[in-house]
Amino acid sequence: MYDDMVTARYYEERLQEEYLEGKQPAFDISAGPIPGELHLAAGHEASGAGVCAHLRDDDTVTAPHRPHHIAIAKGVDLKRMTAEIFGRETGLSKGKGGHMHLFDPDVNFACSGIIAQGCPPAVGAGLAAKKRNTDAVAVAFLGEGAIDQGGFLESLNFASVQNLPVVFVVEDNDWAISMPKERVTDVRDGSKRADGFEMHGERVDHDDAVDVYEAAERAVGRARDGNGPTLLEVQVHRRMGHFMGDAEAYRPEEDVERHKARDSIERLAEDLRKHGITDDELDEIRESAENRVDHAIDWAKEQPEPASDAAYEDVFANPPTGGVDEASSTTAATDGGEE
Amino acid sequence: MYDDMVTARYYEERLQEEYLEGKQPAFDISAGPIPGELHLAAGHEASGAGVCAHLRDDDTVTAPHRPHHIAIAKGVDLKRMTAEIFGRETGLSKGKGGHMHLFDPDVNFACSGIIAQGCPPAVGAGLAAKKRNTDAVAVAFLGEGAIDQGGFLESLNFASVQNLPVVFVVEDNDWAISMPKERVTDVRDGSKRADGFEMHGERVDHDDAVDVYEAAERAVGRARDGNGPTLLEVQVHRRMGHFMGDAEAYRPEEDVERHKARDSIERLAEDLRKHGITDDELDEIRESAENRVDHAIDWAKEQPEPASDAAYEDVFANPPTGGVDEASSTTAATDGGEE
Amino acid sequence: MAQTQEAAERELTMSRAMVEAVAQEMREDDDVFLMGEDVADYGGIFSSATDLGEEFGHDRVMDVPISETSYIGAGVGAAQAGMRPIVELMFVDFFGVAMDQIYNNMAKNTYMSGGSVNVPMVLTTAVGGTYNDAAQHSQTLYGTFAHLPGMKVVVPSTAYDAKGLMHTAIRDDDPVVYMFHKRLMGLGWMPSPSGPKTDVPEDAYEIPFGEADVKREGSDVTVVTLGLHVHRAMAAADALADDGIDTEVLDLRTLVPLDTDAVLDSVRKTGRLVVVDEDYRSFGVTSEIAALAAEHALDDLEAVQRVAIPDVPIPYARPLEDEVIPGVDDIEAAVRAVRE
Amino acid sequence: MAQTQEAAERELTMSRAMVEAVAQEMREDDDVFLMGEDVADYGGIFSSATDLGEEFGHDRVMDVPISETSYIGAGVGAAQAGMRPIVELMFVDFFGVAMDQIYNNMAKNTYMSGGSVNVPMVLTTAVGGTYNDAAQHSQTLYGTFAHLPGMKVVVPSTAYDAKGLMHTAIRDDDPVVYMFHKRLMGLGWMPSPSGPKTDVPEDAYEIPFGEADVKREGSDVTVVTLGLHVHRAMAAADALADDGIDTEVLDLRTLVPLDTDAVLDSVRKTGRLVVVDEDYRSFGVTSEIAALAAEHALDDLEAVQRVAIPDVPIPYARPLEDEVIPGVDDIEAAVRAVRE
Ligand SMILES: Cc1ncc(C[n+]2csc(CCOP(=O)(O)OP(=O)(O)O)c2C)c(N)n1
Ligand SMILES: Cc1ncc(C[n+]2csc(CCOP(=O)(O)OP(=O)(O)O)c2C)c(N)n1
Ligand SMILES: [Mg+2]
Ligand SMILES: [Mg+2]
Repeated sequence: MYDDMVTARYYEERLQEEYLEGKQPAFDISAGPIPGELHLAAGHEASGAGVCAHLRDDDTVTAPHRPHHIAIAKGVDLKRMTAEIFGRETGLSKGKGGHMHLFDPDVNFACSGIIAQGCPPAVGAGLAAKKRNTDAVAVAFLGEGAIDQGGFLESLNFASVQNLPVVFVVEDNDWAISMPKERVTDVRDGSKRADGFEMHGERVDHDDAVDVYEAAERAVGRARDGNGPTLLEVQVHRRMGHFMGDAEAYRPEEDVERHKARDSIERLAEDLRKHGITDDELDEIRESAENRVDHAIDWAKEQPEPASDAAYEDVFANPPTGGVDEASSTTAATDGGEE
Repeated sequence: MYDDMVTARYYEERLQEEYLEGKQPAFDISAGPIPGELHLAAGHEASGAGVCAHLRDDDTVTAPHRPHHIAIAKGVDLKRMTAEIFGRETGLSKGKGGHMHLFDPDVNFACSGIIAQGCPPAVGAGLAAKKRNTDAVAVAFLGEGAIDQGGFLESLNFASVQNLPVVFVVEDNDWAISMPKERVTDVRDGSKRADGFEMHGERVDHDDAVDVYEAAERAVGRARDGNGPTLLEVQVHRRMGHFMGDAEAYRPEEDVERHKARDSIERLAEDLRKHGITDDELDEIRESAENRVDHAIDWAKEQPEPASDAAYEDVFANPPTGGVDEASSTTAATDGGEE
Repeated sequence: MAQTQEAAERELTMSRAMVEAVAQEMREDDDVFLMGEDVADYGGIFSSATDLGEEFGHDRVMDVPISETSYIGAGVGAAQAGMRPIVELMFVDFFGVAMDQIYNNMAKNTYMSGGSVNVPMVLTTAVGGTYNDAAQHSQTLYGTFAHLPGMKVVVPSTAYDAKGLMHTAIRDDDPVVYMFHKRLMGLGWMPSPSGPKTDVPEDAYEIPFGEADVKREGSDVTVVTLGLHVHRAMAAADALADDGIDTEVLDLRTLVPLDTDAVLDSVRKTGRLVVVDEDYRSFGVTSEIAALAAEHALDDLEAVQRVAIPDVPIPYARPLEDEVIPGVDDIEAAVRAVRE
Repeated sequence: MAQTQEAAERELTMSRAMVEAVAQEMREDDDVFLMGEDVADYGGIFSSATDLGEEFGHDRVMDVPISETSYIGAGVGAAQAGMRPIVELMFVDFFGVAMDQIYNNMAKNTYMSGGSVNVPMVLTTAVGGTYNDAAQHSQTLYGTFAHLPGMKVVVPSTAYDAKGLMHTAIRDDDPVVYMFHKRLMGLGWMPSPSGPKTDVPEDAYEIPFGEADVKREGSDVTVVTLGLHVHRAMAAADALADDGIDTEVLDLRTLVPLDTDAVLDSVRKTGRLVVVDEDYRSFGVTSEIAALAAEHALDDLEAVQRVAIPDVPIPYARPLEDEVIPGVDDIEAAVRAVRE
């Protein structure tokens, strides 16, 4: 866990640097080495690590728009994930997906950038496991802002009535972009919604990694043993803006301070020290994580960009042949030019 | 209430006769005087009547695919509604809407034939009332099969967090077409879902009209007094198939018997007798209702069908002018021919 | 001998043919399963699953809650996990409650993953009007689905095609939207025209996607159409033949992939094109076919007309619905018009 | 005097112009209100509501839960109750979670009620790519909305049009889908091309729906386009002018209603048509415009080409996105091609 958490934190610090390069002094979203939006998860690490610690490669995870800490904890290939984020040919998706669309079938990891829409596919993975009589489980991660979305609520019911091996993990960081939780729902403890579907619900009121780990152990265990789904909410923190470039004008200074004050990584380090892990050992974990990250980023940056023709591939696994579209070249854009 | 209930029951008996005319001996959905599908509500009357008894013309009601008993209780113009169902020019919607799309702005009644999709517009009517500082309320009716649909669940949250004057009325008739409730959800008492949104929920376990009336009085009162929304579930009965033509092969004979055994209209009559209403008085109510219904149906059947050109009108309240479409006549169909 | 003959000449309704393909694939492959509303005991409101629940049980022919986002999305997840779900959206008109799963996940996950995952799923759905079910239950929405990339779109018009296309759909490694027209299914309570009931081989067979079917050869005018309107076009062609007008009728069968060659070859031959569709006219199927002809066969093109729903919601009353859904007469009129 | 001059010459970004129209209408009419995600304090992720929350408070500029079906549907209900909601769908790409409310209620209730109710609502939404936000955040979906009847569809390309079309939209008694291209808004963090920032009168004014704007007259080739691609087409026309090719550029401005006369007049004049669109090519906007020309101006038509997204989801990496989103070069090439 500690390893995953420091890896995720350092990884995103490095991504942030890279992302901002070429976007200074004026922030231009389409400049610099990393394309598109970037949602960083500093303050969320305990949830990804604490939950995924119980998962095997054949367990499925779906993540939302803020996926890195979860992907790392699930064991997604760090180099190919980084290459994907940099939009390179050897990326997980050959540069077609990007940071919100990380897919790694080797560890059954997938994303959707649409709020709550990772839930139904996770339920489907649980359904497949049940049908095939394996003890694999599926976990859907989402933010607290996503719990008002129909796709999530419907998924609770479907998972419950079918008694599927699914865990829904709500990362409650108090904010959905600029909207504080209390502005969009009256419910303080999102896991209460489980009751209305006769499902087990539980909330961890802070992000002490060990407590998250234990709650997740119960939830994943329940799923693996055929005892049905769980809705698990975890209080996490949002140490940064919603996405890179978010000036957070809407957010009180104190709130940022409060979120930064309690750092789950430091707390876990303290816990570990109490259990006899030495500072040297912790440093070693951290350094080796940093090396791995640096290496992945260096590697990714050396990778070639995809050839423009690759844009036409992979629409279908089983592509149709023929048709005038194939011959047509009028759509082959080279450059927008005016921006 | 009694009046509305006997009107609704008799009305639908008459519609049934009319509907089947021209569909005998072989049932052909496109034959006979009434076009399209027909969903009858025998066994649901107590819910429409008990709830709408508390509503004024400026209160809004949205109904689902099974709307007649609700429309009648809300005071929708019976003649124009009937003409609409017969597809006539003087119908509520000039024959464009039909039985699942009854709109009567005079009493703020509307429908949607899509499961649960009447809920958000009802919430919007509640929002308008709140913004305009009136004490009007809005009521959304739906079936128990609709409570697993995102549009309903999202609406609970929105109504609750905005503290809107809205009542959701779930008519639980145990069935969604051929699917028994327990096959599609683990929750027995749908009103429990209110908890997950910090909303008041209540269930009436039978359809004694007086009990429905009293529960609805509380719910509508709460809304009118600015105390927020309520989720009210009412056990009703399905005395017939889902739609006309449904042979109910999936449904155990005993279940049909059980549903028919407890008739809310008879029970209300008994209650009324206990309160000193005489049989003569009840008969009088019934006869006058029957007359009104017969009259409405006779009237409707005399109404002209719409001219085919009317199909091009009413797409917009404020229609654009010009364009080649207006001149084009290639789409003017006269007759399919082959069926 | 008698048996062979029977097999060869066995006539099925489109519903029976479609269900037979599903049953055969389910027998072959445990990964194939079916879910939808009212499929288990009812057998599908439009008989798209008749008797399947009985043969395969409720685990493989699953009734689901009325929550299309969750169960269609569950289909996507199960497909990505390697199963081959067939998922039914009862009426295509309901797509709006679940479109995100359909077009943003089912259709795009293959591409967004650079091909590292794929989604072998069939989404079946009932389409079409002609029985006065009004604006929320009568649409085909062919163009809506064909416009968005990543899903194959199949529209059978006969029992023979229904079976073959279903086998292909289930075996295909990509998401396939299989749109069956209610009026063609051969339902007891909604009489079909005579065309869709055809001989159907008992053994499994595939019909490749992207191959239009020339239902009738002709030299004067090309009519390109699909679904129910194949039969209306054939009726129109018969009537026109009496007047010496020789109409070629092309059944597209699949919209994605689209058999552009077949369309263009026919247009180059006849020079006159009528496109007939039961979807809304503008920005849809008829637009695409007419545009293709203009882009690629302009020199041969002498006239084009589109016959489709005139950009109004589908009205309820009979005279109104008859007005907006193209009829045999309308096709005839358009064919005559392009010859002038 | 100085003031008049300033007013007349006041340049605004598209975002400022759009917001100004909303603010003016909200001052005039208490029934106008705005709801959407992150509109109250953030002012809209793409600055579609800057400062409105401050001026009008959270009751009239409402943040809503991330539950598009409920709040867009609430807009429909409020509009039917006589209010004039402006409702924001943050990215058009999210339409799939709420399409039923949009196309089955908002767009159809007027027709299904025979005109007895109407839905005076504006649905605003951000569209478009060019900043590598990948397949679920870069679409325009122009064709998807224009295909389905009952909603007007507006796509401004300049600040002047953005304001005028917004006034018209809010005052219109029908549902209007107002699609603003992120790249045109003039956001600090996403530089616009130079075209969209224009002089904008301070007073309210309406631009009627259904009137295309001839951005540049020309005699050789007609380019029909909208949104961002108006500016790309203008850049292409400038480059082509150097080679003596005289390009006419038509900005459709609204897709529903569509100014078919303007398209056909121009095509009849030039005989050569290029249609440019940032939506998927097939079954969409380019199909419709090409089909119109073929149906109604075939005699004058000498060549047509379509330039649009080649029926693939929008990829992430820069070279891939550049490949699929039509650029100035692609427009130039198509114009040259139709002259051959
Ligand atoms: C259906 C849909 N609506 C809106 C969005 C835009 N959006 C992306 S992230 C986000 C906020 C999510 O908040 P939360 O779920 O709490 O996750 P967090 O960002 O806090 O981790 C929104 C509104 C979206 N992607 N999909
Ligand atoms: C989104 C959507 N899915 C499916 C349907 C088809 N459908 C119409 S009524 C119905 C069953 C509804 O059951 P319930 O809500 O219990 O109401 P009841 O018919 O029992 O009154 C179904 C599935 C629909 N209209 N809309
Ligand atoms: Mg959050
Ligand atoms: Mg029911």
